[in-house]
Amino acid sequence: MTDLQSQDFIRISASTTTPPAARNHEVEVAKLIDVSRCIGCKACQAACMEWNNLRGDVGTFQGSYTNPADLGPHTWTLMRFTEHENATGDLEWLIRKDGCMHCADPGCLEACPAPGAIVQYANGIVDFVSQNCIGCGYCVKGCPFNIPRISAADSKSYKCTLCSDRVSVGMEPACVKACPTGAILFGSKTDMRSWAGERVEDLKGRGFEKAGLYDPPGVGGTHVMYVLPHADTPSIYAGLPGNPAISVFVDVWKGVLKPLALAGLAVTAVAGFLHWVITGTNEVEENDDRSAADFIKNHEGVAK
Amino acid sequence: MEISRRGFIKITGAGLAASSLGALGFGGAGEAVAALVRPYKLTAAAETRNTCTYCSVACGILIYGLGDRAKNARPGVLHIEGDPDHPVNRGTLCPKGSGLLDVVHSPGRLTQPRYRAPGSAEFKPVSWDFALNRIATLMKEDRDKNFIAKNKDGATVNRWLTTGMLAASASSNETALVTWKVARSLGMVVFDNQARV
Amino acid sequence: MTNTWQDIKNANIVLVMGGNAAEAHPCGFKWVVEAKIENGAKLVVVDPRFTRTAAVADYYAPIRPGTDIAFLSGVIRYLLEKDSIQHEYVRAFTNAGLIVKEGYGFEDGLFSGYNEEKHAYDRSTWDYELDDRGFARVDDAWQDPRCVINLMRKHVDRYTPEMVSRICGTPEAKFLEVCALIASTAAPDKALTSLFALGWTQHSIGAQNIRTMAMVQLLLGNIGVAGGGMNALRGHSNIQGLTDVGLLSNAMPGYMTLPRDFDATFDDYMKARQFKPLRPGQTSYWQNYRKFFVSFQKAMFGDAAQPENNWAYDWLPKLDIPLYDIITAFEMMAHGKMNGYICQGFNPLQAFPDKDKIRTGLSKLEYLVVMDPLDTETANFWQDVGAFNTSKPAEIQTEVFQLPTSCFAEENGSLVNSARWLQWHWKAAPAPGEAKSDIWIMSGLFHRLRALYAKDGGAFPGPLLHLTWSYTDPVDPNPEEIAKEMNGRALADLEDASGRVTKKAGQQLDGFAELRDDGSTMSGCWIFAGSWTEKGNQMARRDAADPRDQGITPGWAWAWPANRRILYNRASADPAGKAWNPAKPIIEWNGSRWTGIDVPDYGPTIAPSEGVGPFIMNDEGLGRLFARGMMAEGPFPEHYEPFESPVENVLHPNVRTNPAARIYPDDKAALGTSADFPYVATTYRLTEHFHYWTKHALINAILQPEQFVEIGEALATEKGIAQGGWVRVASKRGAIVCKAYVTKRIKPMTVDGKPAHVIGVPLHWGFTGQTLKGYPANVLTPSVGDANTQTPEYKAFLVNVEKVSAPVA
Amino acid sequence: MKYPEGTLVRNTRAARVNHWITATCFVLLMVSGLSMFHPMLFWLSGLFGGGQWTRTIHPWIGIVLALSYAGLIVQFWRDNFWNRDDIRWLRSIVEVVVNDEAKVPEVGRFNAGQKFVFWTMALLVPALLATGLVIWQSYFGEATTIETQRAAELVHSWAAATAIMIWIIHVYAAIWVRGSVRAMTRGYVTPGWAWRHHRKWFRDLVTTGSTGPRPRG
Repeated sequence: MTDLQSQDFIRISASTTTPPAARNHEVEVAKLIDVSRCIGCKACQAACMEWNNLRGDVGTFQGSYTNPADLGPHTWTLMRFTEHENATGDLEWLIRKDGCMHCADPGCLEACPAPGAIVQYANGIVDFVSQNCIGCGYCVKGCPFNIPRISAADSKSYKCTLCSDRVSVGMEPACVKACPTGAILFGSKTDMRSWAGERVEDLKGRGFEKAGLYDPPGVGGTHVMYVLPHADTPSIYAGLPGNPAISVFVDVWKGVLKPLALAGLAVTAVAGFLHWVITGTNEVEENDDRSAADFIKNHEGVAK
Repeated sequence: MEISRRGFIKITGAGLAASSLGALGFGGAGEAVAALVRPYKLTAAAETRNTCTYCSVACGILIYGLGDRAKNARPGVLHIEGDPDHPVNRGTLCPKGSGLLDVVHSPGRLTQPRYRAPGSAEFKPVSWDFALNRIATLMKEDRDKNFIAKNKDGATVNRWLTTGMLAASASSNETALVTWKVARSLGMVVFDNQARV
Repeated sequence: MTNTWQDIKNANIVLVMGGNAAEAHPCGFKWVVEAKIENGAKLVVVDPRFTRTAAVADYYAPIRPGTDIAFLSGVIRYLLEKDSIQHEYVRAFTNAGLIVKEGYGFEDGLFSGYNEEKHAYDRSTWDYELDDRGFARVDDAWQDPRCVINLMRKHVDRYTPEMVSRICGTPEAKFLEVCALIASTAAPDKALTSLFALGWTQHSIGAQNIRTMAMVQLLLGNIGVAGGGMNALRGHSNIQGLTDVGLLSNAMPGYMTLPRDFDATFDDYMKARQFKPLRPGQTSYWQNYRKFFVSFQKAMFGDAAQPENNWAYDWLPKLDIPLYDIITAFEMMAHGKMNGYICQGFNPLQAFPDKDKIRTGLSKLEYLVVMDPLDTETANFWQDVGAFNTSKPAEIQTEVFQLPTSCFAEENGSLVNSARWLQWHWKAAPAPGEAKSDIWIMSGLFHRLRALYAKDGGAFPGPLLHLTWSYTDPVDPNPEEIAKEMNGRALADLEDASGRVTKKAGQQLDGFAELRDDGSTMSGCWIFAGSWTEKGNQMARRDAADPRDQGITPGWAWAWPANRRILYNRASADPAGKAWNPAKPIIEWNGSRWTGIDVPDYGPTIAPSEGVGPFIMNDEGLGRLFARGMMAEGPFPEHYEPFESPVENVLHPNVRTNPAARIYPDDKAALGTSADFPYVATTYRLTEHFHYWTKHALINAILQPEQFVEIGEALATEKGIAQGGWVRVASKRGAIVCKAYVTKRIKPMTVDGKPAHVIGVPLHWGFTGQTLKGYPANVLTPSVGDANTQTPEYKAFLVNVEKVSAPVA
Repeated sequence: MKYPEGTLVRNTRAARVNHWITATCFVLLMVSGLSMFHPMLFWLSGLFGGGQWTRTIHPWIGIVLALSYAGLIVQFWRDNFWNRDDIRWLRSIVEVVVNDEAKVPEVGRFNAGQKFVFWTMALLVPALLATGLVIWQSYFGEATTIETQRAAELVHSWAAATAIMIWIIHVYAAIWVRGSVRAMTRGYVTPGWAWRHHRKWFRDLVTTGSTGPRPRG
């Protein structure tokens, strides 16, 4: 396969070697979701399903426009609707497109035990490679945004690929293209950040003083960013984490325990070996046999 | 299978590298990269310009068809997305437009004429000839019986009220004109479309 | 739409009222978002529900369904009171100064000339006072108490902010805030665009809703300018085209109308349609009606249409009533007065009011023909589907034919979008199975009928036997030839005044200006003349260049009329011919002709000094603040309550509802009162679905899988209804059982001192398709229509709601 | 099977079968677990038919191990009670390590080291079981919060690593102390072995006339 030559990935799950690093001038791409422009029409969801050939079950109505009710193996992006009454008592209908954030420091990748099941490309896309996925669900635990979903049918983990197939041929992701109101934009991360800056200014001018860009540093920044009218309280947007970071449990597990434990095992084994080299085995000696025999003799019949 | 010497070296070399790395726990990386990006599925699909069938924004769409229009390839619809050149939608589509593929291929698409006889509890497939002949006969019977050539004041009015028609808002202007011609040449005035509903 | 979709980006204020643009037209709505971002525009939404349009609005105000005229009349009053009108525009381009006849009056809810028995007006007093030359008298100083603006001022004086709030339930402060935003566009270089749809039309006073807003726009000088206009966001892909081609009971292609019984002769017919100018020198373009008509008859009947037979005038049917609308059709059906019905891509069982009446009507037919790509409820009306469609098939004698048709992806042709663009599309794949195009099916019926009549004779076969059908393949005419037929061609060599031949016989025409009334030209739809010329298919053009980046792309497809993108664009310039908004000119007078980025909607060489009004289709050339006799219920709009309303008409209790509206006795008996049905319901689309089609598309079924109604939290609490719990919503006509969406987005309003609750009923569910089965919203709706168009009153009616247990599966 | 004349029964047949079931499970769990724990060891998953199979099998083996270890607890708990001898034994740990066993105080059936292995495993196995269930994606992926699963994942890994270290000690001790392996394979030890390593147990057996594994009465 030609991809052996691509060298375009910068990180790969469960790998202890340095990935090819020569192509260090690739443009980092980003998707900017401008919540203030979003009408919650779900064109992105439809386009995602259509392009990626995903069709889940027809569900039921569950008291919200959020349909399906959650992300899933067939739902890689989802509009989440929140009816929010602001401080002045006015209603705001907060609508957030949920899906993989394509973190610069991806928790899923850190947690993944299967070599090559999760890849981070130089352009920033974090992609799952189903063939290598073992279905353990560690990515679910690694993700600070609760995105990956394991399919019950095939025990593979699924999430947004940022349409890596489209991006690889120079196109925008399907959701970006479809978005009727331009609430989803795509371009280089630099451009997206500067455009976000303009949008934030406009929103401040419209009375959203706390408007801001959501590009959380806790995960090294993301390649899916939000313009939020209320950037001070991201959680009102259907529980968007305020300061997401890879869980300390995952960090300790993968960062500390993994090497330490392996070292500990090695040390234990080596210690045993050295002990054997130095002291040798503990063998029964002749006088042990003799003493035992004597003792038995002395006590013959006593018990009976 | 014939393998050239160079090819053999490559295969064994790669195999050796992979297995030795694998032994050290570095395995999988090569395989993973080999299977990375899903191939772009439209590279050579036939592209047809069309207009979304739903609302009146009339978004330009690109229909991607199976095959390259070769005679032996039956051009089924593979994928539909927005036409980026279109000045109104500029490539965007709403959730309905983005799902057009599923209406083209809906299990609800009809594939043959069907007829339900009076009192029957089911449709039966029929031929086009049966259907059109029977409809034409029924129309003529009704028209001949109920056509109003003159009103009660004796004025020529030439209208037919007992059969009506609804025309389709999703059909083309060309369909519309043909429909108008046929309906009005019969004197039909109970005639409408979706403009009001 | 008077303007284009992209032109919305030029607006300073976008008013979405009477529609839900973001949900029904997301891709067109992008230009609203563009206006906000690139033009600093403010989006104002007035709607009973906090919709997804409201979700991105700068300002939202609630309104009780069916009270838009009160609201907008209040706006007019505000504009006049604050003098926030564009004076020069109003003076020059509207009929504000024209003097109305003595005899016109308005008292206690009724205009002059009402006939109680007929539920109709004698409209003769609703007109201008004419001078001895037959021209309307005018007082440019607006001093005469009978000039239009003064009568209007008096008419709207009752709509004080308190009154508006009392009728509409809109808090006074919110109403005034909206007024102030609207008024800000009275400046010559500011524009407001009005985006509306069925939220205004589907009322018993629907046409007047729109008229009221048009009056606001005229007062603000927002018609004809960039970023302005009255923009009806049409619902279906070719609903504009079907209207253009005249597929309506009383219509002919190009907005000509079928004769009425009283148009006994061709001369009678022409007299009533060839409007003479009502002011000196005005264009009054309908003076050319005869050219359009004769050319059309030549297209229909070819050589059989001759001067001797008045161009086959009598071969057109005449109407004894204004129109056989769908409410009348199903009234006739219910009384056994119809035998056959053909539904071409239409699902009346779902789409028409009072579903039970529709089902009963269909059951009484001898035959029903349904042509559709999809399996529709109408084709299956006789099926017993339990509560969703209770029926006894054995008792229904209707013969039903279900004919499979191709869909958009499987045919060539043109569609007219909301901005009047004719866009050509191409076939991508063959239709599945034996499905055939509508053209093939209509041809098949035509040939069979013609053969039967040719063989056996029968009632009045002339028009059928002589209908032109000169297509290369008469069995399956190709759309290209039909498109050329609509454009029209010369039937003989055409000469100009100097005797020079401008078109040879057989050549395609360049535009409707070439049409003649002597039989030497033909055109199947005169407004489409120019769409397929000798240069080829103009509808297939794909040059997206936008010269001023102002949303006008003259090389993309082709717009009727004459490739004009913005209607009334003469009004974008002041009387002297300079753009009102120098930053966004459309056309300007350069000293010898009108030039700019659009085709002038005006004589291209008529100098400003000639004083020709910009509204060239109107007899007086002016925008009408006073409608003359054009509207059934009055020359000025007046607030009438919906036929089912929770309150009295506080303005005139004796005239509660539209006095000119027609309602059949059975339908009247099926109206409920607020005692039994205390809540106002309104029906609407969700953005995830398109009517009853997309429930067949799996993707859309996943996005909105199941029926629900929207109920405010206050009412839900009062009724003990849980989020997602089951409810039964009933009107006098029927009931639906579905889940409840308890929402903060609908709040009770205070109407005339009492709380008014609104219940939202999305309309997409039925018993076919991929979604879960549900009920059509029209189980609930009343069978009463607008007095002018008979558009059913789907947007305001009464229901009751109660909590129920989940139905047994 | 008969034990050779003059030997003492160290482990009954049931105990030995139970032990080896546990041991097999433990090894399989260790190998499969390590393959999912550290990428350098992912190749071990090949022994199970690949990553998916490893992930699938691991928790089921875990269930078997937990049941099996419960059996060991039932069989061995009485002889693993802590007593004063154990403290004395521990004080002489240096002598133990350097094989100078003559200077080590007498102990019963199990010494403190063996008891340590027994009890830590008795704690770790339930811990591994409990945390393992929490992170068993196929069946319990939705049962707890993701944060709980993260904590469980950490505890599971730590417990497993600890258990493996103890296992290494256990295995090494068996190799180091000659005769121990046979005690678990064939079930018997020589009187000399018992005298040398578990003299109190030996005395009890002899004085009660028992051939093991427990004194009579």
